[in-house]
Amino acid sequence: HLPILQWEDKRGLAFTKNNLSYSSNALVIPVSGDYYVYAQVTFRGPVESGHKPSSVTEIITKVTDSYPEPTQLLTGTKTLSENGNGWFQPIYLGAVVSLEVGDKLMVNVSDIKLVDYTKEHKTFFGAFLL
Amino acid sequence: HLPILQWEDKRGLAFTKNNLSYSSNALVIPVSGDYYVYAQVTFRGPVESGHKPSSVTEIITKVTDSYPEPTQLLTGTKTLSENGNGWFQPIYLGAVVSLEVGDKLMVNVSDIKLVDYTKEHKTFFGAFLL
Amino acid sequence: HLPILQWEDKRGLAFTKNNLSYSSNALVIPVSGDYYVYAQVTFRGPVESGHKPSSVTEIITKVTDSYPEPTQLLTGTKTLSENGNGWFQPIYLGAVVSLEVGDKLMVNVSDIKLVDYTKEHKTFFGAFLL
Amino acid sequence: LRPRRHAGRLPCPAGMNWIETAHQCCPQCPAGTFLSEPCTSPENGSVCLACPAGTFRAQPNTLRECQACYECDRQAFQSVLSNCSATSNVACGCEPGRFRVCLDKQCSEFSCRKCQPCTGRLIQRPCSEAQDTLCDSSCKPDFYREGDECRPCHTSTLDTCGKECQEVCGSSNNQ
Repeated sequence: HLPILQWEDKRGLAFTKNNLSYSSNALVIPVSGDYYVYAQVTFRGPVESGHKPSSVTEIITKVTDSYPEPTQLLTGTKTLSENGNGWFQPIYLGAVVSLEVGDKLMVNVSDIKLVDYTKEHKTFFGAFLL
Repeated sequence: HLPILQWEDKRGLAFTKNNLSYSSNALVIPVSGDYYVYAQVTFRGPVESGHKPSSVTEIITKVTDSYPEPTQLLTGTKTLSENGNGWFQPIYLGAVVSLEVGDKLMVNVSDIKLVDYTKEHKTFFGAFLL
Repeated sequence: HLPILQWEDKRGLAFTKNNLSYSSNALVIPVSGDYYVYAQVTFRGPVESGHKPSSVTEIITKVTDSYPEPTQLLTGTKTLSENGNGWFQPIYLGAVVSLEVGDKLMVNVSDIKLVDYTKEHKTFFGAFLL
Repeated sequence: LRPRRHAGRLPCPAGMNWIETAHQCCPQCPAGTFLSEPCTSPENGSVCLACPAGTFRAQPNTLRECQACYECDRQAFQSVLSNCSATSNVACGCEPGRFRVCLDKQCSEFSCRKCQPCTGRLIQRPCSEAQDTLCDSSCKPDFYREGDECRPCHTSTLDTCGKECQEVCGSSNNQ
């Protein structure tokens, strides 16, 4: 599986409420229903000279006790055409998905070294019940 | 007019509820109000060698009995700078729009051959009443 | 500070309601709570000027009486690799933020001359209370 | 007998649209206006107001607002061919001396590039809104080819006047 991002859930702009909790890198769904789930990851490079990825990918994934494998809910894949010196590429994803109580939501990325985690307003993840 | 995308509305992650129905490639608005409308289209190429588009466009359009022409609600246009071998370009759009009962929402694209329809989590379309 | 965009709030698709008002280039929050805030800016390249920007940036900012400096809520930064001058680059941002009554939301951009203001469905800004 | 009020929509006669809030057919508002208040009965009229400045409706309608006019892109050297009116959107073209470079087949987005001057050549087809000047492939009299440019003979000097220049300018000098 692709690496899973870890998130700050209390400090700065981050918060959780209405029993939507965060644990082991996942948002945990407190009540079954339809949720608008979203995430933005800002990728940036090059991290090491010479290593220029051809693309970056962000996936919002669901893990549930009722099925042994994760389910990919939303995916953003972008090829990179920047020619090597400093590049930035944000990918935003958002949609309504039906979730069950106890479902866990995570964000996977193609390469964790390329994620810009330096500023909370550039990479973020959330969900709200409709 | 630009080609209109067709959607799956029942299988997999797709669903409709609260009388928001899907017919003839359009979401049909059951009750007047403000809706958050969103869509992501993942474009990918090259489809035929040599034919490299200079840009891709996604438009969420409204058709209504109250007016003979479609109204463009949201538009995402991106020029392509990838140099020709395999490329991917997601475009996400989302905003609140005021809609009347009976209005129809559709997604138009600049070139239907470039749309990645292979995975439901890469290209999706939806709306919810605020 | 980066330039602040001005918006149309009444004509065409634009509207404000539920006391969410627009004044001096900002959405003014009428009641404290969690809001989904979003904006898309379509940037497009100047035709001939030699000055080719290396990147474009869009920031949704909060200004509040309780703190003298603006707070950056959401940021989208994209480097440009298009070589021609007729390029287009949309940046969409959206997330839930906790806001207080009287808070003001604005959209800043790296270069106002690069913003495509010609069609209301290409560049837009909004918020709704959860 | 009184016809039961249909819960659903009725097909409306020409020139009228079904209005859900009024639950009946109402006359359409003419182009250039929008529906402010629906009719109270099909016989009397809808209340239609003129589109505010900066908006338009090109067709008869029963919409609650007019569409916002587009704007021509000054940064892309576009010019206004016809202003937005209550019944038509703005039409944009290119400033004089420029032609359209379309972004896509529909040309809904375009920028305006400078026409090429055809220095030292005859013009096969003048520059127009739709396409660049088409220059003649050969140089004009008294011009010689250097690379893919045409240079005037009078600017040539003995040491810059290569073979091509000699052939063209040399003969004209001897006459």
